Amino acid sequence: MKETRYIFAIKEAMEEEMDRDENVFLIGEDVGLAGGSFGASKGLYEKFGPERVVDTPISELGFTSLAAGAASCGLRPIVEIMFMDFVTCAMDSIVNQIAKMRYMFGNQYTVPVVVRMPEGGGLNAGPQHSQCLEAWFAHVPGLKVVMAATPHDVKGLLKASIRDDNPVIFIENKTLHAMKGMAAEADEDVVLPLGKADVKLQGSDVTIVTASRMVHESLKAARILEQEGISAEVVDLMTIQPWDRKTVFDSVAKTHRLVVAHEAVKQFGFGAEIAAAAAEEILDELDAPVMRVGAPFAPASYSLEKYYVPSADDVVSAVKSTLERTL
Amino acid sequence: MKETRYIFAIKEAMEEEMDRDENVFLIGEDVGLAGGSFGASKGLYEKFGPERVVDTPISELGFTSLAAGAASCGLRPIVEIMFMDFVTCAMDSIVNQIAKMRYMFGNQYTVPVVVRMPEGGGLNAGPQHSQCLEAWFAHVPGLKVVMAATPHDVKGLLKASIRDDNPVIFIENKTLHAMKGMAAEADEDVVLPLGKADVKLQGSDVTIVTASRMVHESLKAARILEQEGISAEVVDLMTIQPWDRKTVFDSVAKTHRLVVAHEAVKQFGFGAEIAAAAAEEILDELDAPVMRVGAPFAPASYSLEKYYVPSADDVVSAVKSTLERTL
Amino acid sequence: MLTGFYTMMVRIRKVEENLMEVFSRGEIPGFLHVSIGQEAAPAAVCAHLNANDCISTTHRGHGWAVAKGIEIRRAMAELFGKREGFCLGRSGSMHLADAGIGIMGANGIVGGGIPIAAGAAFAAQYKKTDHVAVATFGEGATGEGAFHEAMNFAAIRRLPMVFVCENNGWAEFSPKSVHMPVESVTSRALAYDIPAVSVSNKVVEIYEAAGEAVRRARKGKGPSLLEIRCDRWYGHYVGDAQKYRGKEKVEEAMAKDCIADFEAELIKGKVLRRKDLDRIRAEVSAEVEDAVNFARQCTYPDVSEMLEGLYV
Amino acid sequence: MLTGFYTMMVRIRKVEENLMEVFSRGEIPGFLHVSIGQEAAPAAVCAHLNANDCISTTHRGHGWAVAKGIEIRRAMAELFGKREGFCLGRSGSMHLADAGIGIMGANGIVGGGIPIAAGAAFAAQYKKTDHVAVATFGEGATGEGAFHEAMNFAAIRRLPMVFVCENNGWAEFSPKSVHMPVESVTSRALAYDIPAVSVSNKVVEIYEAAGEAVRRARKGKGPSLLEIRCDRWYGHYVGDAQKYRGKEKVEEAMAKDCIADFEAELIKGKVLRRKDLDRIRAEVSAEVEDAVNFARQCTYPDVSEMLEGLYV
Ligand SMILES: Cc1ncc(C[n+]2csc(CCOP(=O)(O)OP(=O)(O)O)c2C)c(N)n1
Ligand SMILES: Cc1ncc(C[n+]2csc(CCOP(=O)(O)OP(=O)(O)O)c2C)c(N)n1
Ligand SMILES: [Mg+2]
Ligand SMILES: [Mg+2]
Repeated sequence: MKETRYIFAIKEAMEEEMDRDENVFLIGEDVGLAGGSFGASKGLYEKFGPERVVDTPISELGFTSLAAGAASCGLRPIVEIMFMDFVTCAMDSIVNQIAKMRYMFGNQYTVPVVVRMPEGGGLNAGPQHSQCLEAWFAHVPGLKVVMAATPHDVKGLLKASIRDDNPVIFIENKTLHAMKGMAAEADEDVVLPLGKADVKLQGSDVTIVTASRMVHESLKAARILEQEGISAEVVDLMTIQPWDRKTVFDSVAKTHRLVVAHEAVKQFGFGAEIAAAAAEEILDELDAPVMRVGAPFAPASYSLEKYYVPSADDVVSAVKSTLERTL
Repeated sequence: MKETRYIFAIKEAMEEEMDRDENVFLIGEDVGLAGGSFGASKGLYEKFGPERVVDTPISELGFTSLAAGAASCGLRPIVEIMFMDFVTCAMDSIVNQIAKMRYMFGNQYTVPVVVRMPEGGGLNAGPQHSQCLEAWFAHVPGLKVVMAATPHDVKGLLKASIRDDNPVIFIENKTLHAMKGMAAEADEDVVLPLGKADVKLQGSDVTIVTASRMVHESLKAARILEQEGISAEVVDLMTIQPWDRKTVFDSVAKTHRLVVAHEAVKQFGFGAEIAAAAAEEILDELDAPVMRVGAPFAPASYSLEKYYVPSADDVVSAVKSTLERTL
Repeated sequence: MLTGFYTMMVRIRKVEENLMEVFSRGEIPGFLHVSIGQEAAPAAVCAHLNANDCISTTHRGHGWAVAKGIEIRRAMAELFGKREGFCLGRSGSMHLADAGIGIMGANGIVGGGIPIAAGAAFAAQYKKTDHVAVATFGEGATGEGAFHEAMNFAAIRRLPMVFVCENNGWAEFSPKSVHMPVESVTSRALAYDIPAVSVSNKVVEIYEAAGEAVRRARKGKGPSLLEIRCDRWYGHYVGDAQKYRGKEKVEEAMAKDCIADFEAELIKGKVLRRKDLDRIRAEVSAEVEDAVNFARQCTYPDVSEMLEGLYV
Repeated sequence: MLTGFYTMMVRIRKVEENLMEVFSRGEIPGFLHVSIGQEAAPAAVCAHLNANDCISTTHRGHGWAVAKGIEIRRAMAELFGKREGFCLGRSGSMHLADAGIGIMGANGIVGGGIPIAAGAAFAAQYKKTDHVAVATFGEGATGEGAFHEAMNFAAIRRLPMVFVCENNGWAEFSPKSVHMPVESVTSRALAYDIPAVSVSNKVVEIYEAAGEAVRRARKGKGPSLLEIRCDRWYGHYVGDAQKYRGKEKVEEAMAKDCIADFEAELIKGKVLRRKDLDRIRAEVSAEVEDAVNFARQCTYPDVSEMLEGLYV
């Protein structure tokens, strides 16, 4: 283990996997010479050359489908979509092609594409550069959807995603890019399992299910709540599709209260699925309403961003509200 | 009132609104000379000419954004996307442009675009021609999402959508196109309110919240359940975004049991939001787990379609399961 | 080789004639788009390809799958929705694929397959093989952004591929003039500096032009575009009465038959005799009927197989 | 007219120089893309437009908004994120818009605004007015399907519009060669049979070419494409050190200054004297500084306004 940053951990994961398997390559806008818009591939072009670190014209649909074709011929593409908002241009590729190629063609193909993209606010980049759209992908059979909260996790999860034979939507968070933390060294080769949640903090009064940046806000909330004698358990889903029902349900069986927190707009976000599954499968365990934390139902705002993106305070309120409303 | 078919009711709604307001026009692939792939615009080209019934090249992104531009200049476009699956090509237009233009430009514009598209199975058209993706749009602030179950409703809701100054995603269902039923005449000018659910059947033991084709399966299920002494209330949401919390919650306050049924894949579908809202806002009213009915987590199948799309039997099972599991 | 062309064209025609028949009888469900009248292009182009070369095709792709060498029995089983089909009966006509011989799959999304073929070409270049990829599509598909983005990338990276456009003058129910401001798809290629030729629906002419393009790709000289000017005899799908087109235009199209024309040439050139042609047609008929019977006897997948293999 | 060009170019430059300064001081957040070195195109093209004509612009769109006549005070307020801004402070630099004078909005999605401008042109045609629409974009944007689909539709329907591409040789951090297999964007227009010309970064030359294109559109003769070969002085956004580009190339670009060149011409041609230029620059400076001060004094929106007007 060593200290690094989230963005370097992404680079290391890609580099280690490219070292390990010559079929792994990276493709996207400005990933090559420039080392990526957020610097995720800095140095990879110099090391692996233009064949394996592929700069593209501005054409998200085209290069994502190209990756699908390359994957079905045995390569293992990592596609970078510069901002998650731009994935709207590649939805046909991801949803009608990548997600379906294996199943639709009778399992003849494996399509090991990883589509990386950073989501969320934090840069005051406004309505078309701040969205969190993971719930869309989680609704599409054939895809896996991964979200990483720390340097350690992003490295281990990205390595796992690259090695996975299924298509993976790999969601980073722009505010986390600069985050410092420990991550595994190359020779440790830590590969985290997809579909497995991580209990980031043990607690007994309420379960906070969350992912990505909101893991940190939830942990901050837990510290605030602790002052008031409330013990929160923080479950980082890490994979949204398929999500780890056992870890979540076990936690709720212990705390009997559930809050789901994400940065995406609250309505129809992934919190809805977690809450609905709880209402369907473990209703008897719930002693209080399931509260959800998410962004307000509006596009992201340039100058009101700090009020727009959900924070620890919002998590605290949700927890208190579920406690107050205990049945 | 007169008897008609769902597909004719769509045509009538468009025709009446085009008669009423010369700024209304229709644009899409083969909507003109050919009268629409499913015949929704038969006769409109002859009546209104190629300026107002606009055949396009195959370019969903291009013509949907074109409609956005036209709308912000005072026109009222109706866009036809031939199959809902193809809307994947126009997501940028709908999500980053149409949904945001008003808000993002400081309310300077109104963007009254209606994007019509038929969803669902029933034609054995396979994985890329059968999807139900309404949950995506319901997650996007700025859009309204409407789903119509009967000839009467499709006419009244489409007229309302065309007159609404907000962008509306208007979802039809391919199996309903041929459905016969009563609908209003032109001079009755029935315009149904958006955002208002319709209780299609009164009942006391369980509330089935549903929309589009599944309204009919739910009604069928209610008849089967009646035989066994179970009284189901069927609530047709009609508008998914914004959905009618009052009607749904009032019904659950009466029945204390909730089932949500849609044709889309169950996981992360609109049922999740309804169930989550119930678990958040009216948990104390719930006497039993909230069950959801939706398609299995797989792409639509060509030859197994009849098992793939959810049916009345699935609704019956869900209702029974919620009753059996009463707390 | 000429006999090979002829046999292949007849095979494609027979497969689709049989499909139309069983479809009309309700034996197969869904949508069926036949390419009758357009058999020359797949027969000619695929003659340059081997099992390592990839093709992506469209909703109107039976001919390409057959010409690329798909096993007709299992293709037929797929169209019947049977588990013995190449896609386990899950996908039918619009998604025929055989990974073993580079049939990357028909695509129900217009233009969808074009960048996917570019991906195969990219993989060939990446692995430093001499394999090539062929994207097939109609002139209507050239309206989609996917076509543009794939052409642009292929030109920039000099991908080993051939863009093959069957310009049959119609996209669903509307004529070319609704879709293109230019007469020929070759004009589209100017935007990317990709060499392009347009040929008539004659198998030998197509063969020669395709040979040039495939050789160019194999040598690492980059992509080409090949337009085949052809006619769609039947409607967009089987059951489409083509009212929008007019009886005369349909008859005009049907008067042009790449198979009949080629027969006449073969006889005139003394390559084959009338009775050779008859024999070939009979053999192919038997082969295709066998496939239909095979498909009939296959079994439907079971509902328990619904989720099988969705994830690896 | 020449004085008008000069004043406008200086106004654009001053606005952006001020923006760079306040941005560097942290007074405005987010991303800032300036178009310094590219002032000639908006000044020249917009001289042909009136308030009924629409333009769609890009992330690098300040110059176009200014040239189209945006009120600089309220534009500045928007960039400062204040509620007095055109977008109520919600959107900032990447989304400047003024519906009242046909500034349909800058777009954060590359290529996104091109079909939107086509929609404005469609509306003009639909309403039988003689208004025109102008889509502005960079050469990088021509890689997107949106560009292709809009060009195709505009050509087919002969929409009254002009496609204006500022080819500054860079798209973010990569050179033109990564994005285009052709030298000039005019080659792209061949795919649609749209007339296209490429001009240098001289304001009068651009003005003449644009006049031709705008007149053509107004007369109902259809769309044209105009490429302006220009240079981006600074990085992709303010703060980009342009390491990928090399100091020499940057200096080379900065040596070419459409404003300085025009000044020299004006003086040589005895249109304006040195002191006239000085006076204009001083006036414009005062105007822009006033706008900055105005923006500083404006108020931030309140969180209670977050959902206001999302739906009508
Ligand atoms: C993205 C998308 N849009 C629309 C359709 C509907 N559609 C299917 S085939 C077709 C026409 C295709 O025309 P062309 O490319 O010329 O091929 P042809 O049918 O003539 O072989 C259309 C519009 C589709 N399948 N996918
Ligand atoms: C759909 C989309 N993809 C990528 C980006 C990121 N991006 C912003 S500007 C830009 C380069 C644009 O280059 P060009 O069109 O030449 O305009 P210029 O910046 O040179 O003015 C890119 C890739 C984006 N905003 N939208
Ligand atoms: Mg065609
Ligand atoms: Mg540029």
